[in-house]
Amino acid sequence: MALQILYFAWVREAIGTGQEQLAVPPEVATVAALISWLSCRSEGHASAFADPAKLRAAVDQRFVPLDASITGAREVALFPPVTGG
Amino acid sequence: MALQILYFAWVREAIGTGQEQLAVPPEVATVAALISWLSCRSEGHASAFADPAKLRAAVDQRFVPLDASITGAREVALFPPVTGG
Amino acid sequence: MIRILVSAAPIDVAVELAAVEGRGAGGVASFTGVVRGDDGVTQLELEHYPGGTERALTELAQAAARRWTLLAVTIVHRVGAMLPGDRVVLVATAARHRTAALEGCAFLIDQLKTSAPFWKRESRGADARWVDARQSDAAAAARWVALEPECRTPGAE
Amino acid sequence: MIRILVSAAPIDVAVELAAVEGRGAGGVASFTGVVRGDDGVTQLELEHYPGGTERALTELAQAAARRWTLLAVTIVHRVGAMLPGDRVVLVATAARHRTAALEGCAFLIDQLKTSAPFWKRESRGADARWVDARQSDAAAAARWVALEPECRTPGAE
Repeated sequence: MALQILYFAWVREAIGTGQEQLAVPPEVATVAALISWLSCRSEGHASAFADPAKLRAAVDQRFVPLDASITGAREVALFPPVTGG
Repeated sequence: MALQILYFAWVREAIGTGQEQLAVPPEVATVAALISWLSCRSEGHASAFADPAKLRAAVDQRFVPLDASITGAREVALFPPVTGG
Repeated sequence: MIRILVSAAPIDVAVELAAVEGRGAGGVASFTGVVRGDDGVTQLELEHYPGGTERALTELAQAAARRWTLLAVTIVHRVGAMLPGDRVVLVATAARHRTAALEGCAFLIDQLKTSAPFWKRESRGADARWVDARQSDAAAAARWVALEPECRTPGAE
Repeated sequence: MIRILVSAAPIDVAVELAAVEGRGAGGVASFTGVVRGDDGVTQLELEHYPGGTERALTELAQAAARRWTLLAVTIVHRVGAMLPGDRVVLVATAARHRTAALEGCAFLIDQLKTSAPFWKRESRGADARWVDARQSDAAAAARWVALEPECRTPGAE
């Protein structure tokens, strides 16, 4: 099943796009696993995801820790810590 | 020396005026003594000052406790606890 | 910059907040008190102590500006007759950072309730009565004393 | 009444506060965040997560409205390019009594800083960089968890 993956801020800039529709293998079951899997796609991905401690994530628009499951998710967003307000 | 005495809210209403200029004897040296002394002036004064616990005071525009001195003061205000804001 | 205004005119929040914002602040906090009509009040009258009021509010604003390093403090208090829905008071603070603005604003309205010479009279139809002071207001004002850093002397505050 | 708006348009504080006031409230608290230009910043850009932002802000407003029994919550956040002096965010709360409005407002801006998907990029002339998250913001958000009354269960909050 295709997963909608969104990138924001410097993650988006490093990857060069704000979103990708990807068929993610079922064994990629958590956000952290997704990040590892995505890192192999390009130098931009590898650069954006080099330090997972700097990354935050939302699954279907809800903030989650990186060990959260993505099974059944429609949309995963990966981004730096937020700085609004 | 004449002292300017101001009354506010229900104290003013009970006394029937918002201010009086009075020559206060020098032995009337504190706010509490002034209140006792003023109580003798009229039934309105007596009524307004019947329960000193319900009174607050300012000497020369500064809030003070009732045992504060009025020696040298130009203006004393007597009023209920404040209810602004 | 401290602005104190005690007036019978309606309070213009937009004008007041714009003036407070224009001081290079990162954050502006405000509190607006509004006349409630929910317990049958048809009119509210505010009496005050001319001269004494402005002095008390100025000293309060100066104390807040020192304690939180505020860039601007505005206190506008309406007096005279008001109707439910009318603004009674506006307190606004500006600071570089939000916590100073928010805390300074809360401090000012808590202190104003117990240390500025205003008196409210509520009318319900033909029946008018002076509002009693509330013990909860005294408690709210007192908590700021307890929160004051102990290492500060009053003079250095 | 909850109002959430994420928009590139300038924030009209007067209109927003008037709407919050008109709910029978006795007190309205607000916080406005303004772009500071004091450390050389010439432009600020705000990126956000369309859909995710509105969802996060709505849930935040609902949580505050429950916890403090607020009559109205408004959160307006600007996105896109801004200049020093421009308003970035407005949070406003209305309640019967002032403490609920003030605390709810402070809660909302503290939580928004750490739980709503916005990202700031500052420009100083030709040099643009993404702003780092601040540890002090995480601490400010966390203190509300510590302050939560222990007797309340999440469902009854």
